[in-house]
Amino acid sequence: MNTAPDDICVDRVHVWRGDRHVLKGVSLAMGPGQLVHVSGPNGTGKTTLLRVICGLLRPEQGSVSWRGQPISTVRSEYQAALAYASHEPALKGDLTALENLRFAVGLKRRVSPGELRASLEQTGVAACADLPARVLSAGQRRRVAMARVLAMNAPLWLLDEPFTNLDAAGTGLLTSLLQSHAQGGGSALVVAHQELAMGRDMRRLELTA
Amino acid sequence: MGGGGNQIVTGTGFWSMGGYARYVWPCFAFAGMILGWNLWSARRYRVAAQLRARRALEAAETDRAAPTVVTIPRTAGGKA
Amino acid sequence: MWTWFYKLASPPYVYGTAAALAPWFLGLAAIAIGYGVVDGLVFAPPDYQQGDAFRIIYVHVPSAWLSLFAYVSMAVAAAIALIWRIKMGHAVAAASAPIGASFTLLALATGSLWGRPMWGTFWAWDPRLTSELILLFLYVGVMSLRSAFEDPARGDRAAALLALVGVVNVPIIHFSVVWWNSLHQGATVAKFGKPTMAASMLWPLLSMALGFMLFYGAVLCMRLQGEVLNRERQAKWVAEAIKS
Amino acid sequence: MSVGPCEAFALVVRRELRLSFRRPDQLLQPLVFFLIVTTLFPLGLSLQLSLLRDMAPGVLWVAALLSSLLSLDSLFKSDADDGTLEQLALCGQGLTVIVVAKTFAHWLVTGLALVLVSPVVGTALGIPGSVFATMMLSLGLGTLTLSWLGAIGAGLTVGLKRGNVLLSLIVLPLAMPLLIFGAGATDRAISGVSAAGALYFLAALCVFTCTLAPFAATAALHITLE
Repeated sequence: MNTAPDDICVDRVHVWRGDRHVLKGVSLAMGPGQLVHVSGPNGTGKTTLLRVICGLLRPEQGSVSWRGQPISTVRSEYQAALAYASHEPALKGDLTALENLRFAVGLKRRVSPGELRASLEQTGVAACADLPARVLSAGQRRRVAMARVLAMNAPLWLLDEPFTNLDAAGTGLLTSLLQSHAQGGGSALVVAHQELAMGRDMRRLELTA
Repeated sequence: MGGGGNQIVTGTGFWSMGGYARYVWPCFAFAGMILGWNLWSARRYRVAAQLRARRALEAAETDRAAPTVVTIPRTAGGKA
Repeated sequence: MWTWFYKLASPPYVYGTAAALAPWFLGLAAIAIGYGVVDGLVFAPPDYQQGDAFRIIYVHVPSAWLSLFAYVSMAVAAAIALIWRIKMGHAVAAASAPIGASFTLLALATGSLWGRPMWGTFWAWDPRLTSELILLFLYVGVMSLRSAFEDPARGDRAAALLALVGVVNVPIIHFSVVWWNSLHQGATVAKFGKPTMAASMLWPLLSMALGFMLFYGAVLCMRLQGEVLNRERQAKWVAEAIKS
Repeated sequence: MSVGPCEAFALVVRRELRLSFRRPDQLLQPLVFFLIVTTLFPLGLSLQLSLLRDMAPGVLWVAALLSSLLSLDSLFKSDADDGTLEQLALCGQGLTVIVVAKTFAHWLVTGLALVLVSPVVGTALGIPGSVFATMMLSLGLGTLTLSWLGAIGAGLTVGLKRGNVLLSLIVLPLAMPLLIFGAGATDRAISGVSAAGALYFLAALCVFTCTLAPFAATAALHITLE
């Protein structure tokens, strides 16, 4: 076995949705500083795989372990170390962008409004920090969700279709954020059905029907 | 067999249930219905399940799906 | 000692045992119920107070006991399924719910038919019958929750949790209904108790109760085979099981 | 410097209250429903206060039960629909703290509001002022217990389309002891008998539910979140 235990080790995971055998024996290992792109046509279980990895969904067979231990035994430590962004931006329409961040990140670590504004600044939506989320455009909402992932300072990012609704500038921004996250020793698992301009330093996991 | 009711002697009195026939016989009839319904619906449920299972097995025969996932070895492009 | 417990977890074993046991349960149930009905209707002496109306007890009390027994066994199966993640527990719970509900209905019907001569009306909010009615609502709640989910595995787990929450509340509900009844009605109305039982009256009651329990076992085994098949459609053992 | 459970509890309660007060009309709807239901009964029965007084505790409690049920549906549904429930589940605090905080905040906004409005409804139904203390105490305990039973029901039905009918079907049978002891307490207080017995039973029921329901509601959410 390699020296440092992997961040994430997915071992032959099987999941059924009613009669459909959605995930048939998926295996994946990911160490610090690595990026993985999970791709494949719609309905092949990309989101299901992500939900299994982040512990929301318990697989019928197979296991997911974090630094050598099954995630069910180290649940709170594991969840503290991950930031999950689902394909909806998951913002409360009635709360402002800043409030959304404060209530989401504040549950994970003590964070000052200044820090939150800085992460909104980083994703280019500092202007709408005090606007209710329902008035923001889909792209702006996606950027606020990105700011939330940034503000969590989590070593492991699990992003579900993070590039949807993003314009060219947004895509470039997210790509650079992913690269600097990887250089900083963090790891990320990105689900996206389209091609990513990430060049060679992103491994690929192809899910077929 | 205990004191033994006196209906056996009068025979016809048996069906009148001491004047309460209107309540006793419907109860036993209803009990019979419930017992019957349980048996009938259990059998029907099992047969339907077997049918569905048979049909699913035939469907499974036709499209022997290949394994869906190709795992890329870790060393491909990843940092050490 | 634990081997039989783990064997219970394997679907083919459960399917096979259920298929084997069902006829035995049914035969024994037929004997017990047959004896109970004949003895109860013909040979047992009439009650000095209620006359022959008391013979309804031979159907009402066993079905009331069975309705509660079926709910508790559903809850136990649900607990086993949730705690040890044994899918067969969900199959047993799913199979026993409709049986219990049907016998709750029987208990309510026979109870109100028995009440008619005694109270002059079909329904007088007797504490036992009211608890039985609420038990019926609990059954309906569990069954409709189970069928409300498209994914049967999730429906099983949700219904299992509700069955556990329900079984914890059954004694509370019964106690509060009795307290409520004594508060408003007082003890003047003849309590809906079993009349003092001579031995010759008691035997048919016990054999009917045993007969109903065995009948529950038989129908449970039959329904269980259907439930197991529904949950194991992809498994390989299903092929031979259906041919036999 | 991770966040402790109490801090997380306070944060989630603040979040829920802020969200509720951002939409005050949704806060008033259950209260108006409570008033409407209680005005139905005198119209349906009679306007003599003497007759109404006998029915008053039952009417008050049934109306309180139904209007609390009305608002239970939104306990988890809005968060589940926009995906924030998953974020809350994954924030490392464990779902139980989140469920306790959300249910407590929900009770503050609905149950407590009912208790504060109940004297108005009580006088309308002929309940003497001297009884208000017992009535409000029993309603307070009752609505808190109901919020917890409702949390289990809401957790089980959050993913379903027509979930709120099923929610009532699940919660009401479990809430019947509540209704018995709650209405019983007010009824005995009106007739001058000491309502201590019923209140003790109600308090016992409340403590029992408040200690066990959080774990059941968390398990329910885990089932439907998967």
